[in-house]
Amino acid sequence: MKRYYVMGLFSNFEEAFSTISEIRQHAIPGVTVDDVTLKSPIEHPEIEEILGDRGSPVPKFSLFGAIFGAIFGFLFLASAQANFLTQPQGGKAIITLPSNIVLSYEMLILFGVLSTVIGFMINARLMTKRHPLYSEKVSLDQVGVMLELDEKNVDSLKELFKKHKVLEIREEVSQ
Amino acid sequence: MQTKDINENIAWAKINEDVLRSMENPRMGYWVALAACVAMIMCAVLAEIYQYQVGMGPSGLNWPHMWDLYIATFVFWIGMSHSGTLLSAILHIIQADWRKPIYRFAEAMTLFSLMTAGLFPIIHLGRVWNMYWVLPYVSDRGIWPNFRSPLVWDAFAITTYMTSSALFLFIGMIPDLAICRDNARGWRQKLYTVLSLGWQGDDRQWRHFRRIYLMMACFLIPLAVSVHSIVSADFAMSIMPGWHVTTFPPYFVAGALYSGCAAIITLFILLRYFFRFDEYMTIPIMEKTCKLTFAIAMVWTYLNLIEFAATWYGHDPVAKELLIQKFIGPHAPFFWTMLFCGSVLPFTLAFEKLRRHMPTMFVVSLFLNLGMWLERWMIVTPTLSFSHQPFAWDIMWPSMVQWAIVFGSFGWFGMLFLIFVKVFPSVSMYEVKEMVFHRRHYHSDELESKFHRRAGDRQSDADPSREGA
Amino acid sequence: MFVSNKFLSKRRGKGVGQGKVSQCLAMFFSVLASVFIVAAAQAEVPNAKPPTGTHSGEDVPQPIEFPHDIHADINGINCMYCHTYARRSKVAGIPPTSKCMGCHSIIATDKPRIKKLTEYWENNETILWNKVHDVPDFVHFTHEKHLQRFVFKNEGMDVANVSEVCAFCHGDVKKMTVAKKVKPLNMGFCVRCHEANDGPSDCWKCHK
Amino acid sequence: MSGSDINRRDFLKFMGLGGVGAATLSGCDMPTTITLEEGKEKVVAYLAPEEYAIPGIGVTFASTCKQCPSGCGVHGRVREGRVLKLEGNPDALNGKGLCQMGQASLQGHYNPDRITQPMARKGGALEPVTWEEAWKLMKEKASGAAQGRSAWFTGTVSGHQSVLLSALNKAWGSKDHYVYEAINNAVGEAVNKSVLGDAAPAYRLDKAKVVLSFGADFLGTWVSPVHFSREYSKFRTGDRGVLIQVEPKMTLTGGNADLWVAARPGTEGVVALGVANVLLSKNQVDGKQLPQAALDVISQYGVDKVTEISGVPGDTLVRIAKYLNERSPSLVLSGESAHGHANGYQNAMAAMMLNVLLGNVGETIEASNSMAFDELKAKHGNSKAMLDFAAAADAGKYDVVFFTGANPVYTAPDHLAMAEKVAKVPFKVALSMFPDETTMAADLVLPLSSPYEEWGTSVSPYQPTDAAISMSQPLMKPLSAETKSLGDILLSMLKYQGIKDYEGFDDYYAYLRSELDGLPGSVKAGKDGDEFWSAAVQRGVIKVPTKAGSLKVNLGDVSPGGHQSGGDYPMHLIPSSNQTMYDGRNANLPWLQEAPDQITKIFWDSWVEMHPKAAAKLGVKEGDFVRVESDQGAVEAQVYIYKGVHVNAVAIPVGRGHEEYGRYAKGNGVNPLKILSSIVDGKSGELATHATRVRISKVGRSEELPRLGGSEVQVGRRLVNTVSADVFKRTEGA
Amino acid sequence: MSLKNILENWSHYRRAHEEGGHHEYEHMWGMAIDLNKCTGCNACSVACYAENNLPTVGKDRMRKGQGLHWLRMERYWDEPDLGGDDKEYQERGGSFLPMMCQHCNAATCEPVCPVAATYHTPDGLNAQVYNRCIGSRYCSNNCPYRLRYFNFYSYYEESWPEPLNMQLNPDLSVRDKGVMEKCTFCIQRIRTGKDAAQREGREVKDGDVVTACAQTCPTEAIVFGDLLDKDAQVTKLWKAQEVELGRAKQDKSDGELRGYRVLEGLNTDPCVMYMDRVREA
Repeated sequence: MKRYYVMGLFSNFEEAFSTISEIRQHAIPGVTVDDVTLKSPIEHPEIEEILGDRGSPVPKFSLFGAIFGAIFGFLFLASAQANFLTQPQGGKAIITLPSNIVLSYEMLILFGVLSTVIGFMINARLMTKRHPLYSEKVSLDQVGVMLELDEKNVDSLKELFKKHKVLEIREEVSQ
Repeated sequence: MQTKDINENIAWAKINEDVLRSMENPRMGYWVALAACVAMIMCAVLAEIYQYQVGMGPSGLNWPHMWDLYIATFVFWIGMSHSGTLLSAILHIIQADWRKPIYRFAEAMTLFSLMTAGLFPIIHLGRVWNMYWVLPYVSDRGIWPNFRSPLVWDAFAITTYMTSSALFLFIGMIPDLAICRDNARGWRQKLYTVLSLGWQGDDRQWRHFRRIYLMMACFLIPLAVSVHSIVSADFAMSIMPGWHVTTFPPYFVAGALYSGCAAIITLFILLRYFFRFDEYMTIPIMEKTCKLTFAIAMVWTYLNLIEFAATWYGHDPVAKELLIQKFIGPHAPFFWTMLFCGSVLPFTLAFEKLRRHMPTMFVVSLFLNLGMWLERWMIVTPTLSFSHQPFAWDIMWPSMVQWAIVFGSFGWFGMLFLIFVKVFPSVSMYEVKEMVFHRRHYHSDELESKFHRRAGDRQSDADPSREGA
Repeated sequence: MFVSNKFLSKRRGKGVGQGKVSQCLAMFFSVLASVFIVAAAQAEVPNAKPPTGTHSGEDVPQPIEFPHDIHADINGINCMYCHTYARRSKVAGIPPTSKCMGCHSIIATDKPRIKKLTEYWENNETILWNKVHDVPDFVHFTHEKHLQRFVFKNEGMDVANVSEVCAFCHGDVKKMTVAKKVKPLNMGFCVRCHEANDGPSDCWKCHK
Repeated sequence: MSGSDINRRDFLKFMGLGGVGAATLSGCDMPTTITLEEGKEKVVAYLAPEEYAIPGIGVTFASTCKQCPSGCGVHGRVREGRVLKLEGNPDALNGKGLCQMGQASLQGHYNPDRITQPMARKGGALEPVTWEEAWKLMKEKASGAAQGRSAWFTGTVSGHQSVLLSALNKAWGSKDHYVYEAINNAVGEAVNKSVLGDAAPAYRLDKAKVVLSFGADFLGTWVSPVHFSREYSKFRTGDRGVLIQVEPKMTLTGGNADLWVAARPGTEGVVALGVANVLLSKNQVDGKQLPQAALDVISQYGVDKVTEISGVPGDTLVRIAKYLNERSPSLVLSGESAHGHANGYQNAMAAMMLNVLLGNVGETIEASNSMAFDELKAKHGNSKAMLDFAAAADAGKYDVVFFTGANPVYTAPDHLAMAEKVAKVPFKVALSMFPDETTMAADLVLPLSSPYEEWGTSVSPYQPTDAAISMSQPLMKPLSAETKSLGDILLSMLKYQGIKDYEGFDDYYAYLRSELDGLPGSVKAGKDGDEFWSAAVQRGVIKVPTKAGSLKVNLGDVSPGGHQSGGDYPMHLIPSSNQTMYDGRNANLPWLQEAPDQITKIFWDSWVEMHPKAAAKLGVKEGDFVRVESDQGAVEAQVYIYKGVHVNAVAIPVGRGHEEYGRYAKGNGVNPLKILSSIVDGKSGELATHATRVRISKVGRSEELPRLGGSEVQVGRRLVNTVSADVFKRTEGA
Repeated sequence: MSLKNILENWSHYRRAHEEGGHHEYEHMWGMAIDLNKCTGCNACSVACYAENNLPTVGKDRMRKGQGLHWLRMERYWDEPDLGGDDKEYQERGGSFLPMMCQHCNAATCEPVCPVAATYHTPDGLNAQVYNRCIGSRYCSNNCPYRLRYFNFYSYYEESWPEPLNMQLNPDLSVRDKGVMEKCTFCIQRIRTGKDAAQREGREVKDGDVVTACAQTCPTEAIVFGDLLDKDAQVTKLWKAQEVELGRAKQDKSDGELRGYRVLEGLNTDPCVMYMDRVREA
């Protein structure tokens, strides 16, 4: 069976949200709220209440990156110092904690940030091609609700959209 | 009298339109400014070429003044870089949404100040061509940089800070770059398509976006503090009188925030005027910035005073002698100018009338910046002039080469900033939309407005028709 | 003894251990880590006792094409017979013309190169040789120390003869006519050998 | 490692300049120059080296420093045929020490402005000529000079050079040999001669417990500074002696004094009399050593009168007398600033009187160990020679004058018009290393080799402990093949004159060897021929048996002489000499130009020292230019203000302000000698260098003083702590 | 670069090398300078120029403070002599203080060098490696004695015109622009002395190594030697003055000893001991 992408553009969040609410209440059989993708110019502050809490692993990346950065930083510095051909000592120890802590701290942040960014890139599916149904209006002032669904449900979805004062409906065959 | 941070009825489309308009069709004035900046850079480049070929001699540096304007200006630019990212991150975390119209250019300012600042430690090196030896790279010679040196810490810190704040700026700009992509043609479209990384505003992207933005803000606050503490370590880790000061880390951070805020005010006014961003860079936001600046100025003043007191009542005769030299010695005119600009002048920010008067604020902010620049100079040079060994006491005046490079650094910063405002949106469109949306739907602003409202203002505020939806 | 010396020889290349990390992290960090660790480990591979490294030297024109092979290899003359200062001075020294003439006033006097030599000698003219093995001026290399240790004390070395020691840095001169630079003679080259053989690690030994 | 019995001549012949590893220059690099191109540098193969000459290892050879008349022994470190560094010769009078002038004499040797070939005046300008042409000119002009119409004008000469010079003069029938030194102790020598019968007795600082010095800068420029510094070191250790310096401008010695007393210039004799007065009246010193005439004079100079004349406070006089009385033996010296007056002789005499009164003669002033060979003794210069020469040249007495080792055109005051007078001599020959003022005024210039390129012997004018002949030997091959040593030139001239005694010698070296071979067996200590020669060359000095001297005491008139009023010129001018520029001969050595003056720390330029009160009166501050004007002219220089100069005096250092003399000397500073008034010391006839009166005016220009150092005081940092001598003696005293 | 190395030798790497570290040194070159004998004649300074290839920079650069003089002779006037106008003249001369690199054991310059061009050698010397130096000049700023000098220009051409360059000592580099330099205690002489001793198969003894300044000093005020050598003159002088390495403030029992180290309170632990100037009260 063919599957379709259908996107409706709404003039504001209220209309889009009421559409999604109906989908959530199984207005269309076989279509759940998890199939919904909301496209908006900003992030609605209460979007979890509508779409459900979908979670984000980005902070875990941050944590891993930071821990790795700190450990790697310290070991890197310590091994460099321990194997330094000639040590400038000036009456101090060879592996110096104050400086290593400062530098490990910088490494912690650097790796934390890099890892966070990479986590974001991966999780947010950036650096992929835009969806064929992407509308420029979404970046302007309209809110898009997109679903991937079976052919049989397309019409009922359109109905639903229209019910909620959709401005425009686009559809595309899913590959 | 405008009291709202932003008019919540402003239409989203208008926001896009206004900001995008600011990015196109540079007027004659823009090109003149850009040419002026390039000319300034050329001064510095010529001076640097001369210095590179002849040695550090023409810079007028001497024994015992091994550092002077280069390092002072380095600290100045590093300081200036602090407000953008740090304020943006802090205000983001505490959810002060008035940051939204102004944080973009502030962050850009951070990045460009850093790019300027990073040049100075390189320029000041006697053997520039070997500067990469500061970096910890693996070589078969078995030698590494000296990780004890605060200059190496600087290299680490600045690299980290530059990377992180550039990413912070860039990540925060992605939705806006998507807007630009959607509206641009030609080379700009290609550029924005690449830069926007395929942003399409779907909920998954927004969800991760919110987390990363928060995480990065969390990283950046301690980072920014650590970076300037490390810069202060260049001085505080030494044993020189006037440098070896325990209050230096907070003092430097306060000074950095201070000069950064002052620079934000300057650029705020310029952008507001030239790009007609009156509706976004509103006077209430300006006022908030001014209040913040005033508070930081007072912190800075306090740290100054306790440093004086600690030195005066301390038992280090060398440091005390230096303090006396600062007060009445050859550097005294600059020292008192610095104190005047840094501690007295900010009191203008305490007056609402003055705060709301843009020309005054523009001039004041320039003087605040001057004061902050002098502060750095007065940290670096008097210590070198009057250190432990009285035989090595000396005074010097920087040569034209140093001045040219310092002068050129402003051109460099200006050029980067000018290019930025025409290539990237200098006001965050999506966040202003958020702000407007937020205020419209949650009325958080209303309470505040009531609180501030005065009888005479009621009329103008009560007329919603003026600000169309 | 200087503190870091004894540890220098103990270095063995092994990367810094890593725990299990998620797939993505592993991918990302392996790239980064390879920059530091892998390269570092490779640089730390312990050397064989003679220094390693090669260099393809150019042919250096000399006023007289001195055939090292005939002297050192075919006739088996000890290197220090001609480079007589090597064991007692920083510089190895070029043999004085008088030394050449010591033999060549009798031997092979009809060869063109010897005629050229004789001409120099008779005109009381010094021969200006072109320097092949040159190090930067801030490097103060001492032949004496190296020869005393590796030839005369034979410390830790199993060296059959002098020319083998000389070959550490000068290559197999026996097989050359005019000497050619076949070793890099850069700092890494020196340092690796110093590490392998517990040489001094004080910068001021060579740079001052 | 000193040179053994090797044939140094062969060494020099075979040792190419540079040697192995010729270019060892340039340390750190620009990125462009780091690549080492193989075969770019040259390696020199020796022809036939000596066994001891190992490239890369320095060899030390002994020689003699000629940078000032003291003639210290040096050891030169030679590597790859280049002399790199000089050290003191421990066998010589100066011991292992060497002063900065001696250290810097290497830069004279390697000076880029050295004359490298003969020059002759052709149509107004000096142009290079060959030696053949030079000799031809000599033949035409010099040899043709009538009997007695030639003269030599030299600096201090001694040893076999002096012998040859006398022989040459004799051959030419001329007695006129002017020996000139701008900085000299001639007045002191005259007094010594008259009182003690010995012009240069030995001053035993090491024995003295008090040294009272009237302007004798024995640590700086007086007589033999390195030797005296060594003595000073002994004087200061153990039972530490007291040094009191009375002078109008602080010299290096004054800078080390326990008590520094500023006396009005020219009144040092009065101060000495005042001290004697106090000693006799308050300290009950027995005056029977002194003749009655002297006692009469002393009694006239009570404390109040002395204070009035000299400006030295009464209690200071009492303090000086107390030191002298309490600690014995003492030593009273007089030097430049006391001698350089119309009454300089009396000043020196008054100082000598104190020595007599305190019984120092025989105690701390001993008879010198005069050498057995009179002909080798140093002919020590004075400034009377220059005055005499000026008069003779003006009178057209000479057809030919030879100049060497002295630069009268530079050092002579303007009133002598030395340049014009020299110009009156029809043919002037300068034998010189450098294009100095006198050399540039000559008609024929013969290039001399440096002291480190030539063989020679010399004898120091001051021979306190042992008499010795110092040997000079080449430390390296001459830098220029065209230069010749003075000895060689003299020998050639003698041969040219057809003096038979010298015809057998190929060169000066051969002459020297034969002369030294001819020394009596007592000197040669059983060695002979090559053995003695190599021992002499190796050690650098030949100790010579001495005639035991003796001192008499015959004190002359001690009355201090009149004190002239300045009239229009209220201030005294002190042309001070110091160890950097000396009399101007060091001005071409960049190390010494850059070495700060020991007291003021000023370099590369001249300055005017002023008392703060005088400066306040004039309204000038440090760095302002002032014009110092005498009846003979004026100079302008920057002011340095401190309390180490008499309030009525200004001091300008001697030695800068050259008009010629190479790139480092030319146009640097001013020459205060030029504006000296024409005053001479009444008794000795010496030029009264310190007697000039000047007036000072503001110029209105100001510039930062070229001065090293910031703060003049320690601002309480106690970098140099001072402890009292009592403590020192208690803990470390002998 | 192994973890094992770090873990096994952790205690070694973490030990502060200031305490009891001296016994690890092969030598500890030090000086004793008697200011009672020093006359301030400056011979040491010029000897240093001659030995160490120091360029002369000319009047203007010298005035600007761009000169190089590893050993500078400082001269201070006594404060009472200058204070007020009540004294018309100075009663005493100056206080002369020859200042060369103090070779601090806890040198402030060493930890701040970003590229470790300055470090401590096994001879107890504070080394400066010219070819590693990148010219950040931090070390000079952090030297309380201000004893480090910077090559503001490339002096080779102008300071040593032919044939003046032939005097240059081939045993050490001629520094180019952008490089920090300072007194090395005549490292080339130390090397030569040690090499000679090694060649003769003996230990280095007192007098084998003499710095240029100590050798030329006419009053023998400067004494140089190995502080670890008990028989060395310098060691005896230090002992007599009860000055010890590793102690910031010397506890001198009777308070009458003259030995001290400059700016001792900064705890830099220099290897140069000075002895007070002595003057009659």
